[in-house]
Amino acid sequence: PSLPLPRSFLLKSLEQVRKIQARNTELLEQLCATYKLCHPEELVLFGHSLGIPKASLSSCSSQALQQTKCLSQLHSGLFLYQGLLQALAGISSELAPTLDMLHLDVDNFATTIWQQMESLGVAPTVQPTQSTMPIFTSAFQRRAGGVLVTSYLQSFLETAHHALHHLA
Amino acid sequence: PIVHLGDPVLASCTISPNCSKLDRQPKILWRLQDEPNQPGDRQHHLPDGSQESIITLPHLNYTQAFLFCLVPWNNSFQVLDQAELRAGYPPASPSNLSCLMYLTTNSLVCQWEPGPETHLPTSFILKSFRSRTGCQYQGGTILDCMPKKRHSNCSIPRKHLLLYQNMVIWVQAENMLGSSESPKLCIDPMDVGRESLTTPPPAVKLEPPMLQALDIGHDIVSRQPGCLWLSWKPWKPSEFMEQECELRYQPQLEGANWTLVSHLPSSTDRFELCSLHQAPVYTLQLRCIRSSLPGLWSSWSPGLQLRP
Amino acid sequence: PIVHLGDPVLASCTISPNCSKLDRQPKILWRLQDEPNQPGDRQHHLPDGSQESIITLPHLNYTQAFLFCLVPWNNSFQVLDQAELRAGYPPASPSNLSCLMYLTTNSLVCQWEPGPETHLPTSFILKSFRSRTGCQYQGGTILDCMPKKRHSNCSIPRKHLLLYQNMVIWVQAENMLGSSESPKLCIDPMDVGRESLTTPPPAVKLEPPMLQALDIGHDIVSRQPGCLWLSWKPWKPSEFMEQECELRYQPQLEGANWTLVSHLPSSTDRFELCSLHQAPVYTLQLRCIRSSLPGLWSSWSPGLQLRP
Repeated sequence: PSLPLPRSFLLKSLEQVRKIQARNTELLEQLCATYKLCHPEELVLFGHSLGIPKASLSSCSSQALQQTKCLSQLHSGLFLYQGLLQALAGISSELAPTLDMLHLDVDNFATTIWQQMESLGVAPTVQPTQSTMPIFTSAFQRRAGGVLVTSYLQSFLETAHHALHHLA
Repeated sequence: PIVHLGDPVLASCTISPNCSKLDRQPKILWRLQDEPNQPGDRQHHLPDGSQESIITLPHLNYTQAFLFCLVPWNNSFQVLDQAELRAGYPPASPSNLSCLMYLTTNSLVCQWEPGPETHLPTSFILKSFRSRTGCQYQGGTILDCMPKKRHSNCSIPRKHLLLYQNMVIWVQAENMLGSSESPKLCIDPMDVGRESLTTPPPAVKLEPPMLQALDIGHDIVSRQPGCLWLSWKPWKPSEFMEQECELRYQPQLEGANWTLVSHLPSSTDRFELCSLHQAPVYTLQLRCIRSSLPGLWSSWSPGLQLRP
Repeated sequence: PIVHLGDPVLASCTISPNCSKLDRQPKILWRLQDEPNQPGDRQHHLPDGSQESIITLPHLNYTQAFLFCLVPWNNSFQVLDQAELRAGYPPASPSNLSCLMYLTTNSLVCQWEPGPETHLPTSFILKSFRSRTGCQYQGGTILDCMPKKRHSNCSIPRKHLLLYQNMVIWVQAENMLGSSESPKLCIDPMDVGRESLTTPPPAVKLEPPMLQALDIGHDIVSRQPGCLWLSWKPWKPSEFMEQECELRYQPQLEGANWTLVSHLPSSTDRFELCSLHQAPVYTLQLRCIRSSLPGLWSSWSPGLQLRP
């Protein structure tokens, strides 16, 4: 069933995705410039060992777009990345400002989605609770974790942008 | 004591009986600021033997003054006590509240007109709470933003803002004689706040785009007479916003008019502008505005002087 | 780890046996910064079954670099860990420590030369303790003054200073490879510190006095040809100091010399300067110095152009 998604919600969401993408790219570039950690593909094993999760947007793919489930996945994915970004706190003084802004932008976008779901009456009755987060125990783990989380978030946002564009 | 300017002030001064240095029935006098000493309206004994003098100043026309209580002693006057009097007005409602979202500092800066001088220490607080579309709903309070002394603006840091959601914002003024509030604004920090209860609403502060001539040495660019190749890109912090731009150009001639080209994309590597035959040099400027979502035009980019 | 630039660095990387995803005997590799991957010097089993690789970098010539430990996996290389290497030098002794007492801000501002670049985070602290004449005595420690980042000056606020008494002051520099100290100064903040262990000593920063022509309309002043009437007073914040001043004047002519009048009082209402016949306009300047107590000359007052 298609939802009566207001055009302003879709346009604002698209802008929020682009805002987060820009900030996310900035953080990736800073991680590379500051710590020479430029290749997420070299950290796959590291990601497995720490159990860094990826958020799914299966219901947002253009082939099988289900609006309500897509919105719900979008919100829970953003909620997950909020938690992951928070777990990276203390990454370093140079990166902290960018990380804080990214966390705020993701938090605000999650609120935009949640409030729209509420307006449409499709929001779950209870706000989601955060799953257990990986624990980063060293400076290297926080930096490498930062690279992985931001690269996972980047592809998540790419899919979200396509879906929202499709809906707009 | 603080009173309305022009209102009366009543004061009393009491000398306890065991004040030995004074003669039995000292004549209590009063002095307002530098005015001559004057007797009180009435002086009488209190049950405990103290001497009390009472005075009423009918209209206090000083915004700030000291009222002295004195007694004659050894052919001089001795000050016994001093009261600071202040007079002024309750604050009028602050007006013209407007806000701008600065993408570089990520803060919402609001400013307002404080209203006429109150002559009294008056505090202004920028208050706000979270809301929803239409601003009927009252969500959590956002921080009380305290402006610097004698400043009529305040900056709400990013971490207190919920972007893309509406918030209600207003200014509260308060002094000892009363308080007042400005009209409330319903705004989305990133928006022009269509549901604004009053105008002018906030807007994102867009800086002008970067307009530049294409490098004519560039082989792919064939130079037609009377034509120019341009390229531009939006102001970096606003790149995530969908924007459209407007170009204006004018031959460098006395009293020449601007010609406008509207609905241009927010960035382009190659844009050809032709039929520029009126003068050897043209001045070009570009400005952009958030497209499809509300916004304010950026100011024009600095004038670019080019030879077609 | 932090080493002297050019020194060797030894590193080890260990893979625990229960790292299931890797094949039994993974070949541990190393990468310094962006250089190509290289094997360790030695790789062996540890008693607990872990694999350990050890590498020695003979000369670390980066002042800052990352050393990666990697293993091959699914035809890519996986980073297991990363260490930040830093190399540089211990700090040289800071030099040219000098201090000035600012009467307006009532603070003692000292500055110094930090010495050659150490390539390492190096902290500088302005340290001082109270003393007596000759600075042999060690009294209470005054505050450790921390300069702002990358600044080679620090300001000791008035409340920490004991004026007209000697204090010993020096700069300490420290980083991970060592620490050093500047030569010690023995100073009286209000003085030139006669007992200074080294030079240049501190001094009170005197601003120039206020020199002005006397109002010639003034009836009491009879105007002689070739003469000028002047008045001056010292810089307000230094008025409490006994001072003497020096006047210099010069006709506005090509290559004219200054003429000097010394040992003038620190202020005067009426000073007549005569024999000014060489040019229609003269330039005059005044400067003052603390008299009878050590001090530095103030700079010259701004040039005053007058017609005798």
